[in-house]
Amino acid sequence: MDRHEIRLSGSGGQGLITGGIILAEAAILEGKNAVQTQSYGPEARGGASKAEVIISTDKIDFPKVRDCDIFLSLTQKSFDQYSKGVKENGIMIVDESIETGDSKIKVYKLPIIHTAHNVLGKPMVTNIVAIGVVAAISKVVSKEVLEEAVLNHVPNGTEELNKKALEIGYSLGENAVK
Amino acid sequence: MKSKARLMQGNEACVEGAIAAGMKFFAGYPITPSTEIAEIAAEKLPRVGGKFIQMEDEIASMAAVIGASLTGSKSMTATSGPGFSLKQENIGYAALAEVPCVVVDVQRSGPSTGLPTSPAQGDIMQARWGTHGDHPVIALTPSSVRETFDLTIRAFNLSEKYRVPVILLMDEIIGHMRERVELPDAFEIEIVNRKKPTVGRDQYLPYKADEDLIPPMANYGEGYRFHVTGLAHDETGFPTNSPAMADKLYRRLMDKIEMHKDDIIQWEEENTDDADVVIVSIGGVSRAADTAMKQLREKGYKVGTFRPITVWPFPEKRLLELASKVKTFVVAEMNLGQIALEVERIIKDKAELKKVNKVNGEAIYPEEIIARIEEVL
Amino acid sequence: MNNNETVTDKLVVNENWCKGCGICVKFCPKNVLKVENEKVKVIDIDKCIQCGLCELRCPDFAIYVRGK
Amino acid sequence: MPSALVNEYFRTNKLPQIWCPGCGHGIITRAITAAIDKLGLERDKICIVSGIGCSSRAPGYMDFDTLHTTHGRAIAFATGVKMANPDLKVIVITGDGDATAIGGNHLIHACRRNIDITTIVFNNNIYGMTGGQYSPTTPKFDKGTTAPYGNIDKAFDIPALAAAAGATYVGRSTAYHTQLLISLIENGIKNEGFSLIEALSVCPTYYGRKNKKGSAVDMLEWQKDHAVNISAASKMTPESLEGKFLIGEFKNSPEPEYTSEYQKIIDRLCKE
Repeated sequence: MDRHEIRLSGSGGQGLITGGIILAEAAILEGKNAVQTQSYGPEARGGASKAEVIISTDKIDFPKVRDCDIFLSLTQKSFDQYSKGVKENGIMIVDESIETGDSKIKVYKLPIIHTAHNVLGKPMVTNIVAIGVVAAISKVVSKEVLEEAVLNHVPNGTEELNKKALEIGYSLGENAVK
Repeated sequence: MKSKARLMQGNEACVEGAIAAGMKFFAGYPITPSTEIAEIAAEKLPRVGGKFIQMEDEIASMAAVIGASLTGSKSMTATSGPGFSLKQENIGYAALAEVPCVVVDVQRSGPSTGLPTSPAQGDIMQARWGTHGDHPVIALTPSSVRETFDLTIRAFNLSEKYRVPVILLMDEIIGHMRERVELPDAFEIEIVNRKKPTVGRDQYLPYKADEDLIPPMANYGEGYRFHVTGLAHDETGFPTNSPAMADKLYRRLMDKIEMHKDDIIQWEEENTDDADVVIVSIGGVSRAADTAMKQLREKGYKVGTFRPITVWPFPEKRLLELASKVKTFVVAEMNLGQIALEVERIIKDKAELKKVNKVNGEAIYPEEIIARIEEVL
Repeated sequence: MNNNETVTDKLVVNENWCKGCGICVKFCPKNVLKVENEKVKVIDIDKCIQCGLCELRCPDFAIYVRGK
Repeated sequence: MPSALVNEYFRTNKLPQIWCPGCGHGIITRAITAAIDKLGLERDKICIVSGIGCSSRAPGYMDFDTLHTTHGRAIAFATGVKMANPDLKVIVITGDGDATAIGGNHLIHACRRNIDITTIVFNNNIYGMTGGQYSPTTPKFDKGTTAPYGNIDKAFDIPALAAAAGATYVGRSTAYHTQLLISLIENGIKNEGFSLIEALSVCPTYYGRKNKKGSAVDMLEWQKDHAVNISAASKMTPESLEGKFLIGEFKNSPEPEYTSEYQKIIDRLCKE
């Protein structure tokens, strides 16, 4: 059985819920099972928000993340709130701005927000850069299906921008694991 | 052929199911965590020639649904805790006047505004007894996105068949969760429509039941010119103060569900054959129960699961059979013991009852059920 | 019901439905009617001009003009 | 044998009606059928909806598709009927408490939507069915069983409320001014949109007795003496209008109707 429990966290408006939906959809395009859940309400619009995705070749019963394999965090607040419960052999992917403290868990600290804001010049693609990084490092889904899933979810006219964001995010991740 | 598998949210599956069942009218009012149902219905209904209306409040939504159903439109509303409370008077109206309709309640924490976006299962008893007086009701509880699709269709079918409001009792976990589903093609789906009168206006008695205790139902606008009231009425549909007529009506309303229990009641069970302990749960909690059961089985414990799919009427007969061989039932629910009350009533002292309850706005985790069972074993 | 009906050439009164409120009596411009034992009675049908004001305002549908 | 009108439009086997002697509701109910008759509407395409209260018993006597609902909710039920089947002419019969207290929210929103429903408010200034409690239209300082020292609430002006909320046809008449009432109802039904006609009724049993207004006849006479048609009022001095109330057609300004607008969306989407 191949199973991954993923938690994406950040602040409301960074698009991580959509990011989680895209990851889950990519897994389904690959013929796997996937379940996506999220935090709702005011916290989804500001403060710390999270989206969780479980991807498995098996049936998924309980839909919430219990043993987190892959943890993404884009803000300090969300890191502090949601980083508990990451497995010892799991991985944490965090924005370069985050102070992670001492951790036995493997941490990748990358300029995700900077890349979206300054390299691509579009803060709205932060989530796409981020899931590109997650996919490159974790290999939970292939780059090809992820691109297909991204294109299913982005507004008309932004396809090229999002493809580029995914490409850059993916390279960022690939370089980090080299 | 391209796979039909899609990622779909529970609330979306509810609308897909409703449209597949033939829903042509939806009236609602925004409330978390059911709002996506209204949003998606607003988008999809006019595309199939149906009607969506956002009413001024929950009470009006329920009223409009009944009005629409009387014209022959399959109708639905969706809400959550506080809104479900507000709909209750008119749910009673639908029960008494025997107007088919589907009421979705995506349960959230309560009472009152509670924890508005958090999961709970506190409306089990409200679904049964929310409106005043004795009345029939059917409530169904899905535990997956695909089952939400299937049970929404079933809710429409049962409401049409038995002329009764059917409550689709979801919870936030199932409503908001997205997962992989493959929906059936239209030809694979069984659709039930209300029984129509076979006689003309002069012979039509709108509340004269057939042997199955269900009266045929005419639509407004077809020339039957009949009267519908929330007052106790006789077979003609007009108010009566006759104790005999009132008694006959109220008993028939309850009996029409009792008589067809075997058709209405569904449940699912796993590993109950040799089980010492059976976990009883519904909806989102059943997902934790399944995980708990599998993990305990791996450890060699004889644990099974029992999941009422029809929660009202409760699968009493089967639970009673299980009670003769199961040592302990562990009822896990996101409330302080509502299903447990029903289980307790049924099993009496035939088996032991243990509870796992959670009301802090978080889901029950498999570990919590496992811990409780390990105490027992 | 028929045995409690007053039928004249001009007016019909259904005593079964009449509650004797006296509205028709008051607003009849020709004083054709009166209330007796809580029921309306025709006292002078010759004066009736069939204006229909009695029928228009009878809350009980108990009086009406014939042939109109 | 009842009159041709009553025989045609009433469920005569349900008569006599339950209202008290002299209650104005019977006059108004008959007026509605007279308006329907004049319009020559298709009989089986009319649905009459009511809430709870004395007035709401009227549809039970009327030979159409009829719906007697819960307190205050008639307009909400009617909205579902009309939305689901716009071919039906939907008429709501409601009382002052039903329409403007417990059902006030539904009333203003139906006005706002301009959905094609004709609502006739039987205003008797009191809760009659429950025995004489003050309502949102009980005049200030008048008495009810729950206003034993006089009502200190200000009364609603129902037509003004409906007009302000967006109803496209609004009028008022009285049980006494029956011909006017019939013509207002006719015009209200003809208006494709939300129409509200306030029909001032008389309740001699509760409102009248409690406030020493005399018999039903006295109360109708009072209506006759105090009503001024809006067309005449413009030529009158403020002094001569003192203590009077207006009747007549207050608003007739058609606007796009709700179910037609929704149908346009359906048509547009189905063309795609």
